[in-house]
Amino acid sequence: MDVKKAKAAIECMLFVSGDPVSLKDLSDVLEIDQETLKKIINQMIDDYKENTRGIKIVEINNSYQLCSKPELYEFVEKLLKPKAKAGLSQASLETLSIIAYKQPVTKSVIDSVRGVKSDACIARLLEKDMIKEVGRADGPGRPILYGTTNTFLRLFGLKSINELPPIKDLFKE
Amino acid sequence: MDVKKAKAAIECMLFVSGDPVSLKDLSDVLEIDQETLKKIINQMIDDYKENTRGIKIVEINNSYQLCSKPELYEFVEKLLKPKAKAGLSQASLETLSIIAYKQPVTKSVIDSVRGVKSDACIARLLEKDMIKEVGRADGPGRPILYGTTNTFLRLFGLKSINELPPIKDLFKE
Amino acid sequence: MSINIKLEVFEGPFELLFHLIEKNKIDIYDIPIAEITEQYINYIKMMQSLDIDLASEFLVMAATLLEIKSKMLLPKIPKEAEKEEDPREELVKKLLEYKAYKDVTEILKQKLIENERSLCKDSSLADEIIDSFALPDRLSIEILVDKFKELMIRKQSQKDIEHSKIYKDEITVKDKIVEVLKILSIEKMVYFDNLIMNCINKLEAILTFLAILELIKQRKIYVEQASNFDKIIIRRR
Repeated sequence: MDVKKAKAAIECMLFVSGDPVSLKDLSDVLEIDQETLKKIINQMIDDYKENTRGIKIVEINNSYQLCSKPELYEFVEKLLKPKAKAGLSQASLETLSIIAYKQPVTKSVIDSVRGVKSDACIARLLEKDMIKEVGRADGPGRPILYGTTNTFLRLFGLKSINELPPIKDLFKE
Repeated sequence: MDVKKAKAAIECMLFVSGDPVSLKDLSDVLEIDQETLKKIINQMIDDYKENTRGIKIVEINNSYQLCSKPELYEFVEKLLKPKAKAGLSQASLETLSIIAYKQPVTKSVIDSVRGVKSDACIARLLEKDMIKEVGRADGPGRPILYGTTNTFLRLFGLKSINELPPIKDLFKE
Repeated sequence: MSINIKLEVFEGPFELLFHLIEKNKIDIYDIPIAEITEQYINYIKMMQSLDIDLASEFLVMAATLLEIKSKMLLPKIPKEAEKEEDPREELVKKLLEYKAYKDVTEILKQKLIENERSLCKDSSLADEIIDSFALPDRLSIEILVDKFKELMIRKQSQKDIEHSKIYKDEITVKDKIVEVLKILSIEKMVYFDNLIMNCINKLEAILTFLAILELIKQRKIYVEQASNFDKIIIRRR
């Protein structure tokens, strides 16, 4: 398959899927090795930068997703009045940071770092699909462990959890 | 606004909307008269014909919608077929499971359990003859009640709805 | 006379402490605990006098601060002085950890503002295409049942969280005062241990303790202890 057709097929698949599509799935469908494919997608990411384009490709956890360009948000807002804003309170954002850095993490650990109960924040973050249950901890009651989602990565513009801004190492000081 | 930016904004709005957007709405948002706008969109329709593109703009009744290119459908099919192993999309399976266990049930109950609108899923399940209308609930608006069909029983290998596996042990753990 | 009160609302005790530390330009590694404790308790009193609902965590922190203060007032036993442990250490560590997360939260917030204006499509188009494929002759009932269980669990955990929220709002020191007085209206005396043992968690135990202190202050009860380490007895006055 030539590069042009591959690009068209990728755009088509990402458009239909809506959700992120993994590099592996794209590679399987197109029968192009992952390395070559990655180069093609990176070219596409550049192509989308052209100022006649209103969408872009976002990389999340080795998957790709089509998203609208943030600088055109004003038009979308005028047309659809979407509930785009995450609408998270300072408390929810703090809770989210702790989960992002400490994941997988239990509610009681989050509570102890914040010094207050985080139940309501956790409920809100679950509802917003920013976090999810990722398992159960050992120990009494087998408490739920929380981790962040791909939605979290996308909304914060992170390719993976490794791209989180560095946090002060508390135990080195 | 220059034509380039208008094109980007149009692509962006059509992408986020998903549904057809009327020429009038686009014209209102962009503050470009409908005639000029129509010319720009026709240019875009040409731009999309380029063979690196996987999507196109379709005109329906003076409205515009982004669609995937039909000649690339084979890739979409290859991508989604493995996900169709369960026979139905995750969303439809969710909807169907609620109808199976809670029948007769209204759309609003289904929506509240799933946390999202289920109109499209219900329509497709009706079309596939997996569910049917079984009556009307009392109360305001007399909403439609849904239940499963004989086709449902046959496809899931059940003699009757009483053979659905019990789920009451769910809250024991 | 009109009084203008500009009162900041703090999410939790750490936030309030940080506010005090910053306001007083205090070195976090050398907190003048007596001063901070006083300011902290004054703030809580002000909140209470304004009838603002105070999360019980604020009271827990007040107790912690008082404990640290009393430890620092105690003369050091020479033997222990060698490996001198600063009673403030634990608190400082927690404050620093909280601060670190607060700092990255600001950075993340900026990232969110930049990126949340980028929207994606839902998967309804893919769902539609998947549903358009011909149905196989046989569908798996297990998958259907699992889906339903998943939904029910999701719903249940949402409910659990709602319940615990209500529970948190429910107990206050006032409730505990009423409870202790009620017990003493039936019984002549009650052991302190029993009151504490009946608490279902640490928070409730602390609230019970604070309730007892308040009742002593109000001269409604008195406590006695025959000798060191004996059971503490609480009686009606």
